[in-house]
Amino acid sequence: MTETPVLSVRDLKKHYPITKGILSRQGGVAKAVDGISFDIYPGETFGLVGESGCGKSTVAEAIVRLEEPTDGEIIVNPHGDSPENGTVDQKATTDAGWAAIDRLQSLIHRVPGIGRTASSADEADPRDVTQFDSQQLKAFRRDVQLLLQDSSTSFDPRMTVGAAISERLAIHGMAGRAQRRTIVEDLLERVGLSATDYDRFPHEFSGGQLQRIGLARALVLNPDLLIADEPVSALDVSVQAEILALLEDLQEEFDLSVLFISHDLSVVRQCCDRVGVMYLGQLVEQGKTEGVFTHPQHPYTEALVSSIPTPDPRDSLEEIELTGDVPSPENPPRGCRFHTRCHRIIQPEGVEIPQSEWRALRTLAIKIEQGRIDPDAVVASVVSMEPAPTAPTAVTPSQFDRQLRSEHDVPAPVSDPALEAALTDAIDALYDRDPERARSVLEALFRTPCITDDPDTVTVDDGHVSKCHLR
Amino acid sequence: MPPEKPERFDQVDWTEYANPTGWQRSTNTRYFLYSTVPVLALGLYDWLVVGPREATFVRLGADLGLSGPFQMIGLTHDPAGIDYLFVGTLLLFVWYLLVPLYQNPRMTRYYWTRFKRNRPALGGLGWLFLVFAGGLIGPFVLNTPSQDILTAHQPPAFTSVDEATVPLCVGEVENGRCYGTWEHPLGTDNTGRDVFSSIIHGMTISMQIAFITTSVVAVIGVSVGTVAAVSGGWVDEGLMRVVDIVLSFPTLPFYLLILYSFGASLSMFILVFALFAWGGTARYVRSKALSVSEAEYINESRLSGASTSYIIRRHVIPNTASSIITQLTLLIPVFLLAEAQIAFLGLGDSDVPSWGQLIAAGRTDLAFAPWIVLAPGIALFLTILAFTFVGDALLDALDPEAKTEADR
Amino acid sequence: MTDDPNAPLLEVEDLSTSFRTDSGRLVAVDGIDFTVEAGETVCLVGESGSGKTVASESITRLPNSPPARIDGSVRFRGVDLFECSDTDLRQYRGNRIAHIFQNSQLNHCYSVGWQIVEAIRIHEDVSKTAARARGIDLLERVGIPNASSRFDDYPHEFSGGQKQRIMIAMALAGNPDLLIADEPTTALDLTVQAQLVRLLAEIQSEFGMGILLVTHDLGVVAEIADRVVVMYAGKIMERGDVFDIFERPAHPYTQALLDCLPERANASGGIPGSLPDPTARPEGCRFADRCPHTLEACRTGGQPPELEVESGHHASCIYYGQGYDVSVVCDGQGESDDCDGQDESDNRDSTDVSKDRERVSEANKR
Amino acid sequence: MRYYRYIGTRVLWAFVVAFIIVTITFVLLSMSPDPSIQQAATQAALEGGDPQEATDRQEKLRGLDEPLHVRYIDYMTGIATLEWGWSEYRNQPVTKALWGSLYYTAQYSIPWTILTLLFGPLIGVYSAARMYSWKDHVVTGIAFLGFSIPNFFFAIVLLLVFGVWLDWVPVAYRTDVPVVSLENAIQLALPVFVLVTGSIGGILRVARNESAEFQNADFMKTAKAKGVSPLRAYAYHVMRPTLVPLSTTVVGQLLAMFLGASLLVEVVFGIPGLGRTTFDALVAQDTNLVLGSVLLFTVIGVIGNLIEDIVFTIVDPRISYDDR
Repeated sequence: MTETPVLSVRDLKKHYPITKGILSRQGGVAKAVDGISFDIYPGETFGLVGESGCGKSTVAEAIVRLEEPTDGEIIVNPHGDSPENGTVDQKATTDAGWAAIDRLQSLIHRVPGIGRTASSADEADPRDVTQFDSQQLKAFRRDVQLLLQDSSTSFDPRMTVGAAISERLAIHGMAGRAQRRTIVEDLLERVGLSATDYDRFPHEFSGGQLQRIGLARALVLNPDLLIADEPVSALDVSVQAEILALLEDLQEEFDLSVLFISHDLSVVRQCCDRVGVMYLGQLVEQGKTEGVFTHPQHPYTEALVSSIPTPDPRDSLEEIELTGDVPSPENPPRGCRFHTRCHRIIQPEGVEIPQSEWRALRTLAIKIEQGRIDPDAVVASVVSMEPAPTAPTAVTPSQFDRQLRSEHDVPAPVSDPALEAALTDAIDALYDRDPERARSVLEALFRTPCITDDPDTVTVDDGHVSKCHLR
Repeated sequence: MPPEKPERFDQVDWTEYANPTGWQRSTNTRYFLYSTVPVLALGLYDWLVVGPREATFVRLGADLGLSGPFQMIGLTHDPAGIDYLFVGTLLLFVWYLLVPLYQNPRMTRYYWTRFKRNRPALGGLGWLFLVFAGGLIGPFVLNTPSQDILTAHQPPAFTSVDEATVPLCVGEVENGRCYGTWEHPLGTDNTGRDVFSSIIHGMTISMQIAFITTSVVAVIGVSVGTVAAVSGGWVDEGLMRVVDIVLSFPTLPFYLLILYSFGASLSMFILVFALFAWGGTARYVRSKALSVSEAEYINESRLSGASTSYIIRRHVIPNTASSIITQLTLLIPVFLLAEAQIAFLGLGDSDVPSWGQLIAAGRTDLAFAPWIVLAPGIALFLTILAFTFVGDALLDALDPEAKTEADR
Repeated sequence: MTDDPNAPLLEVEDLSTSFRTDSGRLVAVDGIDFTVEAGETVCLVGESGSGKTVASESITRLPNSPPARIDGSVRFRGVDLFECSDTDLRQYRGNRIAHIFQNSQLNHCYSVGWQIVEAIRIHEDVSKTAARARGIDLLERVGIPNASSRFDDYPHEFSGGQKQRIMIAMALAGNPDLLIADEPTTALDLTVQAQLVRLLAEIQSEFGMGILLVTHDLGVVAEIADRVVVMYAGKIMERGDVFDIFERPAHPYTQALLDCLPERANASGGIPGSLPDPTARPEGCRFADRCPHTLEACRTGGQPPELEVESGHHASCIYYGQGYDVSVVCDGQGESDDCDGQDESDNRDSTDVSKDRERVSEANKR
Repeated sequence: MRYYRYIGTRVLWAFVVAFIIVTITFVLLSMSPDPSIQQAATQAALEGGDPQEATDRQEKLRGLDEPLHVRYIDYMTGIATLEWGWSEYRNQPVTKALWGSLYYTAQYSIPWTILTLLFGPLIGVYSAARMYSWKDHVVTGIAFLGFSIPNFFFAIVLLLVFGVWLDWVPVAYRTDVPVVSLENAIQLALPVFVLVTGSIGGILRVARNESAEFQNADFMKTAKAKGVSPLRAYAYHVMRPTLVPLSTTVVGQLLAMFLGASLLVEVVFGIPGLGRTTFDALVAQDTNLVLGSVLLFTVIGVIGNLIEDIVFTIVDPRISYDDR
């Protein structure tokens, strides 16, 4: 693509400080978004997928600076390179909008940026949203609009929907009440409602109608980029289809670019041109939708795609089961972030055991390393399994070993003798309440690139990139 | 402004709209400010010009050369400081409650249909309206009840007492019993004051307490609560610690201490109780404002470029208002009761003819003249009951959570 | 209340549930029948407002009455649950018939262990320690890691998927014969959803219970269902085995619903119009207002009877009755063996509703 | 561990609050004219002495000639060491006078608190379970009446009816009867009744409204589906979550009642408890005793709020100790 992107996100980070105790000491940071980059081109729909908690909504919030980004650049290019099908007056509008921003940029050094050091502002791209002052931000927020998941909570229950939409016009300086009303009524009709709905309250509408109104509200300032955060997740499948069809029509009519954030891969597959897959604050794979879905390069994408339920009863789900929980963004794993759950995790040199066994072993090892195994609890469950009442002290090391392995589906013995010896050793150490030794025994043994090195982002083919050691 | 206004959103050229910075005050705020000007002016005039023993309106009439007309309509009153405050809070009430209700007829009708379902509350509202009207108009119609020891202990209409208990029976005397008359529909107290007009004058006091303390509590509580919720961080922490202290304050004993040191007055009562009663409201408003500001429409509004103060005024406060109103309605009985208690103990402002004062006065004669205690006691009881009923109904009618429950 | 082990596991007949509301009587479920056999999974499918959740909850009379009124009959192994006293009914709830709800509805004030132990000890006279040991077992069975140490944790300390697993463990506590799962995977991540669906399937093969799965997610239905019952506006539109429904949908509503799926080839832009007002249902077919094939006859009388499309596959649509051109509703459904019940329905000599009904219930019993 | 640290912080904070309130009382007292000084001056003037000299003497006697900060430190240490001065009116140390009156206050406060805490939530939950039935209407009606009727007024009327007209209870409180005796129970019946009716309404209302929410909560459906009997469901699944919001209001309501109504009730029934002592001290212008009782009320208030905090942490498992 040779066009200028409407939005370029470069190495965006958002870290939340975690405070502990009454004195609010900073106890580390939660890396909700940790260095992601992508572009959105005019008229295209870019999908951002991932499980809940992967930071995809934080990306949206950081782009519109609802949350201040910790680091990175967000370059906006409102007029982009308008494709030929753009209407004349629209081009005029966006050009004029850009001119306004240009004018405002001359003010940038006069008005000190909020929360930003002047030194970084000197070299920064003037179109970087993270450097905008409040005036620029306001203009920027006209060009970029957010559409949220649940329209029933995104409308003030005490305001008519018409007032809620025209509020936007008023905030941006359109004082004429009648003029605002005309514009909003026209818009309501265009999203498939009637002009008389102007005076009705949000609770009088169904979820699908409210999402239409939400769309109208997002469009009323004639934005160039629409960020839709789970716009159809709360809707029934028939309503979902309606809203997606409407979104597509409007996108074509007004040449909108869309950042589509969703956990629903089938919807993303249907409506996005390109897609990025997020895991624990990072983009693990990015590329054209069809490419990503048919030839996933990253094991995580593979697992995600395989978990899409197909509406075909003959095609039974053969998904890849992800074991373990999503790690906390406060303390993400070293190396590849996905290695704690990856089903393709590379085995250490010289080891060759079945992948499922290796996976189970790794999961147990990770837990021991993180100190998440409480020996007393294991002892307690051994005791509770015994038919006759037993004293916790009477639990033998072998009982302990058996219980721990069965809880984690680790076979006894492990196929590889070296690993087996190390594991027995580590479990014995745990039994002796010596987690330090257990940890060091295991750590010495598991040396694979997945655990030690952060993978680079590798280009697979045209615009399809993946962040995995296997590629 | 463009010569022809575009009528479609995609035709709007946003460069042509000046970037507004400040927001105009809303119309209601403007009208509120306009309407307080004469009250303030009169207050200043009273304070600076009118002598301590002069009646304000008599002097004003003289100064304006309108003594004749003023006399004719009976405008010879001498408002005290508390009266100005009262009028001020009434204006607040009108411009920020009644007028908005009138301006949003759909919403008003909706709430009204929900409120109407609660019959006792409807009755309560009726009684409160009577008390309000009585308190507002009563003092202009009925004179302050005068003492006349000869007509003490007159029984209420339709009842009779032993002739011996009455110094001079106003009504008929039959078989040694003195019958009540319409001259004193609720009888008289031990100094011969008419109980009915005392109760009407007591209504004024009750309304003043209700409106002024509530307004002070509302203003402080809402400000502290929203500021704490919006600022967060150490401001929030600090304000909430202050609230902790206010809430731990033993207000009534503390008022007794103040009263012991400085003497009693109604203004002092209102001041002390209002200043130490906002803690609960502030905490409540904060939690409501926090939950409202987590709502997505707040984010939506912020994203559209609205300033924080705009969001607070247009979204946060309107959406917390119903809970605040409910909470305040339930707070009023506490003040009324406290005043009555203090008056009853004989520690109140003896110049103020409040209901508690009357109950205290009648207490010694309870055995043979129970109406002196019963009449104001029942009035007080009904008023508190009415506020409680109304508050409870408002809780159901205004609470958006209750709404979803009912709609389900 | 003795069971007949040979009787069908669950027979629902003419079940209606209505609620008293301010705007009149809201009929959520309007006379539906279906059966569930041991070891099979029946999916009750419909969009929000179709009454599927209320129907599933009415089986054990969960909706509070009043405001709800529940009529009809529900026979569990031959015992009519609606004739049972409340005390007798409680012997079935949790013990024989277990429920799982959307969003794992656990009490936030008690530890999950407490709630599981409660579920065990209500129906069985076992010691607290024994119940605890079994509770830990169950938690392990449903895949909660470190079950013994997490037994005394509170619900808010678990993730959404884990809470749903705990709900399943609690449902298994009474070793039920029938599991009613109401949208158990909605609002969860796809990966978690897949895990739960697999867990349900595993449990079913292990315990051999019947499952009634209530969902709007057709992907899940295709994955797990043996038979499917499609509901719309309180009525059953179509029923059949999962292949019938997905490959040869007979009712225009089912067809429209499937066409909404982005994965299907001929994906449409939704179903125009909206659900009829539940307090004032229209005459005739409930779907008539949104149906592309509506005839005059569709708007009169009640909901059409369920007519046989093919063996074990019924649709409540007049096109399958005598005298209508069934190809109208079957066009464009792709496969050649579309509507192969057509001949059969044409050959039928009777349009008698009661006979049809009999046939339906016979088919269900099979 | 975090739990105990949290409790520790709250206790510490309670001391800070008490300290601040006591400081405010000091500021107030130092700002106001002391009645005893005026009294001394008037006395001196009447007796032909020098009022100024009498004032000075009195000030010296009370230590008022010292600089403000010295007086403040003296004041605070005095309060901290429980040396609250001499009550002229009671002719005994203030602490002793207060302790003596606390004895009588406790006699009706303890049964009152127990009855309220026992029956308030129970009736509230019961009423919610029977929402909008006639039983509910009766219960809430009574709650509203009890809540709305001014306590002192109610006390007077009851005393008139049962004491004067029916002569079932003694009109005058007798201090010479044993604590555990029928006579004492009879004479305390009315005050306890008045207080319970007054305080139970508020608690009942909160319990009713909150449990109404919980009885329709999702987890109740789960409980029902498990086969839990209605009684057990209410006793465990509704009652427990109801206690969480209730715990935040109960103490406040009881305290408000204790500070206000008990004073009135003691005056009406003539119980020589804390309220009565405060009232008498006010009338007799006994500064030390007035101050002492205000302080005691403060202490009770602070302790009450502390208890509320702690109870809240016990009943709500979701509380995060880092947040508050």
